[in-house]
Amino acid sequence: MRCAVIQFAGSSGDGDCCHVFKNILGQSADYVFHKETFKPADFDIVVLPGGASHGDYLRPGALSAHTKVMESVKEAANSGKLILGIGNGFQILLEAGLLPGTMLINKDIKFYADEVLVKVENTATPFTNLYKKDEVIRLILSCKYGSYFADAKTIEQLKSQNKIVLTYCGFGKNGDEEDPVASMENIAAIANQEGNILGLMPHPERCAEEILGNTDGLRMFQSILQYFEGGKTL
Amino acid sequence: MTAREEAKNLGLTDLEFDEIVKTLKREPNYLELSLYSVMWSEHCSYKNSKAVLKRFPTEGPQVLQGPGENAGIVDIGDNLAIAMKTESHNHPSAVDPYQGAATGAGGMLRDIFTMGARPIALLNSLRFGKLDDDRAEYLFREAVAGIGDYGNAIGVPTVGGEVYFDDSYEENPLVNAMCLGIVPHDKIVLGKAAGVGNSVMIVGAATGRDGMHGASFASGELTEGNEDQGSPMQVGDPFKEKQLMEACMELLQKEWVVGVQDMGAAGVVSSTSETAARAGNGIEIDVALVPQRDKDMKPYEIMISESQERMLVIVEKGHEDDVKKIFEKWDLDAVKFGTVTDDGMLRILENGKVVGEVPAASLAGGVPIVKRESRRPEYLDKLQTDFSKIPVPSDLNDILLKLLDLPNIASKAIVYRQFDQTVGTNTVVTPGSDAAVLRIKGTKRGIAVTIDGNGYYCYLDPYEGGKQIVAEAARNLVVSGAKPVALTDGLNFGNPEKPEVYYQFEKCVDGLSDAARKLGVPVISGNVSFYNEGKHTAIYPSPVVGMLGVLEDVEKHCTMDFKQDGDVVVLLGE
Amino acid sequence: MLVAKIFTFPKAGVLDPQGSAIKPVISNLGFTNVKDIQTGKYFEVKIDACDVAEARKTVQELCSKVLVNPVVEDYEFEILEA
Amino acid sequence: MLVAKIFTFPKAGVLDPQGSAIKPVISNLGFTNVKDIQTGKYFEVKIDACDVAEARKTVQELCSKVLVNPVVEDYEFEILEA
Ligand SMILES: Nc1ncnc2c1ncn2[C@@H]1O[C@H](COP(=O)(O)OP(=O)(O)O)[C@@H](O)[C@H]1O
Repeated sequence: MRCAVIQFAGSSGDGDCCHVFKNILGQSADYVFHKETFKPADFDIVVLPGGASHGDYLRPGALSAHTKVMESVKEAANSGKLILGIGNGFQILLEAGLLPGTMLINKDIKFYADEVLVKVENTATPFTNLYKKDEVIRLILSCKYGSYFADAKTIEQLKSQNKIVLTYCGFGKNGDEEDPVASMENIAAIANQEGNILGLMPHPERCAEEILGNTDGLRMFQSILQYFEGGKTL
Repeated sequence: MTAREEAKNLGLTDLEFDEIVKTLKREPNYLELSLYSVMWSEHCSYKNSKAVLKRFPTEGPQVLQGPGENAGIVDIGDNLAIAMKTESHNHPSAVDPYQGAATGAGGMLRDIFTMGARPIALLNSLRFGKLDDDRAEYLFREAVAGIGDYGNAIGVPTVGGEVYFDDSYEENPLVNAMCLGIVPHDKIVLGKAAGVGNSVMIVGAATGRDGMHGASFASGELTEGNEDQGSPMQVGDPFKEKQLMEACMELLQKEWVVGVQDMGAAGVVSSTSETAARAGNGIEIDVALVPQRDKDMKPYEIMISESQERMLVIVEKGHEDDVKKIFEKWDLDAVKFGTVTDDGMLRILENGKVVGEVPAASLAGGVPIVKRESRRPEYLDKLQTDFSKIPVPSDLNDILLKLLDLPNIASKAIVYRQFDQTVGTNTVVTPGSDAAVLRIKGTKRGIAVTIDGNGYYCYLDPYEGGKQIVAEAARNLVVSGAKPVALTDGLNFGNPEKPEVYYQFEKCVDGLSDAARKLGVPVISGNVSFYNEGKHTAIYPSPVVGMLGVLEDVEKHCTMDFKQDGDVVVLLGE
Repeated sequence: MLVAKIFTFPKAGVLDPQGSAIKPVISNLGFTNVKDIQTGKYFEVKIDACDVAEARKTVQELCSKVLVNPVVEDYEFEILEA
Repeated sequence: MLVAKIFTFPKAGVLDPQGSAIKPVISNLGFTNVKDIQTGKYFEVKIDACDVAEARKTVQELCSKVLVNPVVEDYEFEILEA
């Protein structure tokens, strides 16, 4: 499996994603700088990492969505390559129109960094095939603009096409804190119609090692690997 | 106006003015006076504290760089080292808590990555008035948001800190930031302008009129009138800083880089004079070459501007374009504006014409050191409390609940939840524990880090209070499974010209020193912030200590929660 | 040189968390006559255009491409001589 | 009911990080005639006031107490019939 990790101006999760693909999964991972381009054939999966690209100025993801590398990302997406956007990467996918909807500022207008409980709603994706349906997993959320918003029609579509992949079902270490985010339909992750693009707000790459106290995120990366090794079917 | 009167307006004393005339063998012009006024301010020169700071133990086999550089550096094994430092941003945070705290974190980060170390963790120590005071609540809320937004945007985790509320901080809050970075031994870069003929470059953001005289502002009490200095507040740009950090990390891999220094307080003048003085050289610069954001800036304004997200870089002659290329990639300016010389002078040109010329060493270290008067405060003798006379409460459960409800004791999750604690995937133990633990990728090792202070103890007994803080920090590390190896301090006190304040300062330093010596934990860096007083109140003497510990095997760290029914609970100590 | 003053604000039906957070603060301060507050963004853009029509076109394009998020924001603008 | 449209912007000489980050992106998109961009905040406030003079007073107080950070921001406003 060949993985591209995009380095936007101000990305900070790029190293974390590369670390998981390379050192934990033992796969090849290359950085692609936002001023560069690539061909769909160059990689199997493209990761848009977290961080505050362009300082989150204007709107998170808005400025990165207009960088040169995004033309290549769109091309790869259209040719069916896997695209994974995490945190700010999700926001970039939204701003670039590769996923529907947008992110609003958290309900309490504060940055929120803690563990969250999320429910796996859809396991028939290349990103979640190793989870069990309705399984509740722990991931780390770290964002200020994490409140998913879309118009009624889009929400209806996401639901009817089963494209809501993860939903929040608890906040804080014990999952009993008040919801600071107020995401529509509790959306934590969605996929596009074709199912090759996933955007998620929580960070699976920070929950992929025993020493960090949580390996629930590792299965997302293993799912991707499984998808490639087990013969691709979307 | 005579030069002497001008000097006085700029905050220089008669004694200092005489010293300048003696050094220059002539009267200084306005530009030169401005340079002296910021460089000889307490904030930059440590004139009130230098003598006392000598009491700190600063040596040990693990120390690779002690106090005097941008940050201290200590060996942690496996050919790796940790650079660390504490920095205060108290006065700016009182004026604009959001920007003040944010730029404090920003300056701290630059001190670390100028040394070639990649920042891996931030901590902070905060003191505000009680939360039922509206202004205190506002300062607290905004300072926390400012620290969070800056650190979160730049992608360095905040792994620990402390918050304390007390009336004594109502007018003058304390905002101290601490940063740690990791660097292989052979990649350490110092702030030295070595090699005559080498090129002096300014990189990063353009220069504006931000925070003019900020350094001298930080060296005066907060009184009405000086809250608005008539010059713009520095605004932080974490995005630019992140770009600057990545560019510097790339640059500092190159063997032709000679020295790097952050442009923090007193910007161009402090970075040029300090790097020159450390190398025993001079620097000649042309201010007209500095990229400028504002129109018609005067040479003195360019010299002392505190615009953020800038650095001074000294490279071997001929590599200027290589530097430009790296910074272009990160969309940043890099401009050669000077040269290292052998005459020890900081020579300032404007479009080729000399407009000022002073010995670099005199700016950087020539301030007349003042031995302040020290007097034991009377209140200390009135503190006798007979504890046997305090009645034992009848309902201890009730008292316990009341205690847990106090803002100073309650969980600080509301604060650290606003900080990204885990970016970088190194954080093994997150805030909420005694110390944070980080793993060091590529090794079995880990580090533990904590920041602690206790102003009230130091008020009651400055010497014992100082000792206590070091002991507490060390305990926090040890219970996490780490061996303490070095500390960095932040010394926050009132007006040192008051003998009682100076007494507190001296005694606290003695306490910190004695404990550090006893525990074998050298002081490798620190910061002094005086004049933390308002119109009505002075803060408690408030030193804080950031301490680093090493775990040979990070798997063997210990967390503080009870693990299992039936486990034995033991109380150690008296 | 012309100057465009552009304001964005939440579309009808879209949540405005900032506005909702400010409102109670304002009431607590005793501003009883303030009935509602909505927050948005402001941009001041200098445009090198021959006439207002050209500047209008630039602003509209700028807004639809970058400055405004059409999912949740509306905008207004006016164009003045610099 | 009157409506106040308030906009804030960085004081002269104060850095506008957001504006300077947006500018190069706009240029790259081919907006060559956009020479400068400054960012600020926009507030639309409904005020229950008898006349414009009263509304002005409210807005000024509102800005100096809550909406504007006088250390780094300036503001302007206009008042209209709702
Ligand atoms: N400003 C802060 N930033 C980050 N973490 C903080 C902050 N304040 C407190 N914490 C964290 O909360 C925990 C408890 O802090 P504190 O109440 O100071 O503990 P203690 O008194 O036991 O030392 C620590 O893990 C500390 O790192």
